[in-house]
Amino acid sequence: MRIGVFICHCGSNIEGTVDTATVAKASLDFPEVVYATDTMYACSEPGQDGIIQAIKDKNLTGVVVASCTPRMHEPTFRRAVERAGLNRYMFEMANIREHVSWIGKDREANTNKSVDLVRIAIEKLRRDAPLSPSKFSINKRVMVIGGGVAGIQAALDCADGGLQVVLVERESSIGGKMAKLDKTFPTVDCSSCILGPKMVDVAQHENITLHAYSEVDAIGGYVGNFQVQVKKKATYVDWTLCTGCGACMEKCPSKKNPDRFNEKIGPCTSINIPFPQAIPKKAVIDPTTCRQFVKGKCGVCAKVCPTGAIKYDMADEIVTEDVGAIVAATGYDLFDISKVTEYGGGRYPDVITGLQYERLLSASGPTGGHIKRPSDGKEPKNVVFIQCVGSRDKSLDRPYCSGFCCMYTAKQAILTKDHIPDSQSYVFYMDIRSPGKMYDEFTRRAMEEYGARYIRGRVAMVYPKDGKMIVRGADTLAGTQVEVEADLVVLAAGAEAAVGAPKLAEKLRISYDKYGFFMESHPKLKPVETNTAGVYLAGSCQGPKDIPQSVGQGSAAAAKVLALFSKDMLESDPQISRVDIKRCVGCGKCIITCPFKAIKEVEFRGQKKAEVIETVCQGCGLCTSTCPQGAIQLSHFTDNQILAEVNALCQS
Amino acid sequence: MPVLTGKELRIVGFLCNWCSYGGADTAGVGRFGQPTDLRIIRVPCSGRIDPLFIAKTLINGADGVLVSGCHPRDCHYAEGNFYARRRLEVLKRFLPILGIDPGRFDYTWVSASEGQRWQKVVTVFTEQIHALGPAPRFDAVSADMLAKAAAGALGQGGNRVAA
Amino acid sequence: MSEAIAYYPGCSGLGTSKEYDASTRAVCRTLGLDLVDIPDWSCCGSTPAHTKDHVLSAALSARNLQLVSGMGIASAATPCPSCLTNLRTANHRMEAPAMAEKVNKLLDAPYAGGVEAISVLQALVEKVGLDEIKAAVRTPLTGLKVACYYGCIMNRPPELMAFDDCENPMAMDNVLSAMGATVVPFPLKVECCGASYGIPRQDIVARLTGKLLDVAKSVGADMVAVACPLCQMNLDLRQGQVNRALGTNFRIPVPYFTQLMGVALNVADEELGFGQLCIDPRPVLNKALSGADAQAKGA
Amino acid sequence: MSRLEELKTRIKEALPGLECVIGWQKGYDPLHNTPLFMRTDADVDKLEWGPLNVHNPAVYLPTFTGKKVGVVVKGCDSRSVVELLQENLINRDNVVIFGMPCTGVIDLSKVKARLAGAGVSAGTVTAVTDDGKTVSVTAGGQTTAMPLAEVRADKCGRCQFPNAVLADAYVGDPIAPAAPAAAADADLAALDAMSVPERMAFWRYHMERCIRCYACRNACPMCVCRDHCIAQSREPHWLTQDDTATEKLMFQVVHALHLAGRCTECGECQRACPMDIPVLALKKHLNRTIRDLFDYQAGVDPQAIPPLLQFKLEEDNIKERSW
Repeated sequence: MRIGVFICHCGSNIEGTVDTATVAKASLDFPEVVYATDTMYACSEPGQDGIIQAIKDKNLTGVVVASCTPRMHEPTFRRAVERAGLNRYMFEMANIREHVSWIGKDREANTNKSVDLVRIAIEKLRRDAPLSPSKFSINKRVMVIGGGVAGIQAALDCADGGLQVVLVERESSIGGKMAKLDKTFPTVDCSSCILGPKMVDVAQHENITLHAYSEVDAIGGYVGNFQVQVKKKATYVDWTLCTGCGACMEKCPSKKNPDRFNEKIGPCTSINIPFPQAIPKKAVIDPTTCRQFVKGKCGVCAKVCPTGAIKYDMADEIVTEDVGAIVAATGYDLFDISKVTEYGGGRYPDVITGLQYERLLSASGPTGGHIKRPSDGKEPKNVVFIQCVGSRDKSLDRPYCSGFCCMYTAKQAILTKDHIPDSQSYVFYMDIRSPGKMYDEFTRRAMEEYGARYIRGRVAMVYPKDGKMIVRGADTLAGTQVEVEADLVVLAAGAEAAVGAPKLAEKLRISYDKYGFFMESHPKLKPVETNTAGVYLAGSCQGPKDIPQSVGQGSAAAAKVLALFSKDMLESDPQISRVDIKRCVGCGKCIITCPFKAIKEVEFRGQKKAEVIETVCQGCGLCTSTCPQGAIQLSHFTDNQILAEVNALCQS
Repeated sequence: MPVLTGKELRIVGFLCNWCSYGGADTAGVGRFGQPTDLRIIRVPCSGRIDPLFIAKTLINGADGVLVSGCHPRDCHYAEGNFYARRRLEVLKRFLPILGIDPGRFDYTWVSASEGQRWQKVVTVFTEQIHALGPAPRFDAVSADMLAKAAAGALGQGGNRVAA
Repeated sequence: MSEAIAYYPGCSGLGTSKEYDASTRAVCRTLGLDLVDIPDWSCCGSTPAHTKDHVLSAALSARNLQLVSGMGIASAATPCPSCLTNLRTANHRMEAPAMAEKVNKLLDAPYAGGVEAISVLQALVEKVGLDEIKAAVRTPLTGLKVACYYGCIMNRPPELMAFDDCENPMAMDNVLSAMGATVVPFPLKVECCGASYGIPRQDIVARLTGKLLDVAKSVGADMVAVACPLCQMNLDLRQGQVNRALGTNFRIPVPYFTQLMGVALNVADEELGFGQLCIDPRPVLNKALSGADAQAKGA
Repeated sequence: MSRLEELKTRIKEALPGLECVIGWQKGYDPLHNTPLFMRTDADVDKLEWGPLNVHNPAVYLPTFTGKKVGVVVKGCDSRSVVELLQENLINRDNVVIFGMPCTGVIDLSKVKARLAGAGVSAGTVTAVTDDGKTVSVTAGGQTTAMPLAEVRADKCGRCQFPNAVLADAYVGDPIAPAAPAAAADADLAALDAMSVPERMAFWRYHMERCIRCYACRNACPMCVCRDHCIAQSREPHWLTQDDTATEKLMFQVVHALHLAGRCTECGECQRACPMDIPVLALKKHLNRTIRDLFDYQAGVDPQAIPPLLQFKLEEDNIKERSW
């Protein structure tokens, strides 16, 4: 091998504390190095041209650049050596900026350390092999998991882009949390008026297949070729026959069940269509409360159904969908307010969540849009809003800000005044977080035009007394204790990862944080990608988001899918594991541990062997450290390469 | 000129590319000053780190080895660090029976955003290795000790009194 | 029969809350919980010690824990939440080796840790158990409406006390429910009574205690059961002061929960010391019980 | 019919469907039994049972991949079979396990030491008898009686699995396990008692004696890499062929760490060592760690996944250090 070494000054960033000329000179003593120089900005156009020229002039077959972190410019230099005719993997970097020049001021030590880092890069390069990607075909269908506003947007954009879309929704209707909202901030326009048409578009779009009341059961395959098993839960109603007329709901004798769509502050029937604008508008029987199931006799709905759609013997059904990409848009759930015992949520009926309050405000809610408190149905005059319940609270293990609560609280304060002109709202807050277009103006309106009294401080406790809820807290601006006699207390419950999110993440083989939110590939530059190729994120499943952000992410995820599907063939990253079939004893330890199911057992001349599925392997190398005989090696990070680095460092 | 004699000790780091290597980058970007002893070997995932690499590094004369990966649950590859945690803990407990001070090896978790944590880890670990001093070398055991080993006279407390 | 537990009555148990001490001993004896006195126990240091010096405060408590350790007993129970706080704090602080060393220098015999300090309430719930307590009831407190008042330090700070919910504890509620009483939901069960401000600032105690009594009355409680000698004093002894300061007319009995348990377990009246309280609960108690009795007969 | 005869009958019944059945036979002198590969009824008649059956026949099973074989096991051997099954290194359908209760096997080095103490050479043994409690060795015309409890292998004194943990044909009534050992074995205890630098000297001394014959590896039933052991490969190139104590120690570390969570402590590595190097102590130490960390023993449950091939989101016994 003929190795060229380039030591970058990075202006004064490196040269300031590293003697690059000395490092270059020292490099010449290392094996197979035929050329070494220092260079002002290796990544600049002249810098890259210098590398390309040297490759040609000196017949270099491998290049080491010592400069910044490879996480920054490795792709840049790989492209450069490729332009000069080398394989892009015949290249290594030594990080002498972030790991050397920027963290120490001792020029002698830094120079010396840089030589060491160049040396291990050379030793690794000497054991590099040219790698080339392979190509495979893709299935241009996409699955969107979750039919909230983010999922709806992603599905519509993909469908409009000409893709076949499979939309999977856990509930019997799409719409998600947004469908439960009365109005939206900061425009105070009606939530169902702006969401409804989009839901109808989903129903009518010829490219969209909707599986409502369904969940993802299992996922196999890899980017371009996933197989997803979808469990269609039994609805006990044949949806091909159901017309959504609602006759069954009128006659159902079991009427007092907590209505999940109404956040359990209103009753519903055992056979139910959750709300008038539901898509699909089909009935579902809840077998845990239905008399036919619980008592074994009733059958009223079956008698009244004009189309004979009721099927008490229906069972769950699994359908398999083949898709090439998956968008996860599973949204969020609310923090359980009963965990904050001092506020009495769950114990006192008049302490409710913001989402429950939305249902009280909504004209299609259980009170027909009249604010009536749950305990006695009276119209409240004093309403206290408490923010950050389950947000920004380390003691509850919820240190993060849920982001949208400040805004919906301001909206609810405004709506309270609209509904009950002689009412007074109080808002206990920690800080007001309203960084969005027209957002801060909106919270100001709540205070200035609608007279909501904002009190900066935490509430210590809420307790009932003589038909009122006494809210005691601190006013940290006035430095006093305050007590408010409230008729109704609304807790701005924080957002949590959706129930079951970690399980879905494991099926998708994507990471999730300790709170269950899915991990994006890069917090700034890859916000809707994941570390599993072909799986994208939209909306609050990645972290709490308001509607505009969720919609934006839905479109962003769709754009990623459309870009992925713009090619007919995909290239796989060649930095993957490969099996030396002679050394493999077929024990399958790599198969057990592979996080991506990227290794399969094959028969080779009657013997069991492991084989890497190139398109699935993500290149983590867990298999390589698992295999005792070293039969499976991660290309570009082989045992021999790491051993060579170790040996280079341990030579005295 | 591998280490600056009298100033540095030989400390080798194995860092996963996605979290800890990025954390070390973040520390650099933030100019969080650190001792210069550590040399970092980049690997894709802490799960790639065969404990034998660490044993080999220490047996071959390194004074310290530091491994760092993504925090549990944050692994770029979903599970690699969970396997690594088990394997590295087993190794840490194994080293002393070979005659290697377990303080010469540590593993930890540092995310790409935790530049300050990385600075602290490197500083504390380097101090820890300097406190232990240069590692006794397997190929430089004293004749006196070898004679004791041959006579089956180790572990009688004699050496520890002398030390 | 449960294991033996060392018993640390605290200084109030020998003075202002003799009836708490006596009823605790009687109730535990009846339930088969073996309380063993700690020979030569000393004051836990109360509030003054830890305000002045953490090492001294820990040493005062550690001395007692060390004595228990020497008895070969693993748990010590105290009726007083303030003593409990000091004992548990000493254990917690001495987990730090540096602190343990300083404290042990002050002690005749070093304390190596390992003795768990719990409240009598916790001992009853965990060492005896609600089922056994319920089975031992002879005279159910049927018809008695009682508010359970835990005071502010019985369960707090939660990471130190590690028992029950710190904002809405239920242990005493459950015990008195098991006795047959009707436990009314009392939202202020962990609110401060004013504690030792009863001496320098009676106005503060009048306001805080007044609120407790007011809410207890509004939720329909016949009496307020307590578990803390200082709370008991503020609510009972100072009820007159409250009435004068606020212009109210409260006359709510404030017995210790152990006294009420004693009634239900048929402990002899003289062991329960109701006469030591300012407002004697017995008339209200008898009225409630006979009312229930009459109702039962009528039905 | 004696138990051994019954066992032979069972093997003969099964033999027609099997490539062979692995057991033990009398060896080159009365003190040494050696492995036996039974292919005919006549072979079966050579089968031996008793304290001289020191070898672990499980070591041969992976070499019969694809063929159906039988194996006669002591309790400890059965754990190796189970571990091989756990690791998918042999196929359950292709192995028939024959077991009998085992009361322990001798440690040849202890017997030789006894004989040396009595002034006779182990090379002159003419007869060995045992009654289940005492082994009597006749050498140089002189008979030395040795209580089995004193000359048996360390592992037998604390054996928790005297009966096969898995068997298709089991002859005799299962016997009770020994009391679990209260303290570590003497070899491990000796290492525990040393300071860390002393241990380095200890291994340096023994590694200098090592002749790098790989007998320890070849006798190990779990070392299935065989010709592909990384001790001798170039790709990957873990070890050089330099005859240094460092390289030899590294090989022992490779062997031990490759066995972490897999070793059933059958002791074959140490028994096979011609230099009597206490290499088993490394594995005992690792097994202690595995037990402490994961509450796990290898080769007990055919369905169990070895601890280093799995994980828990929250580990029970691993605590992250703080900085």
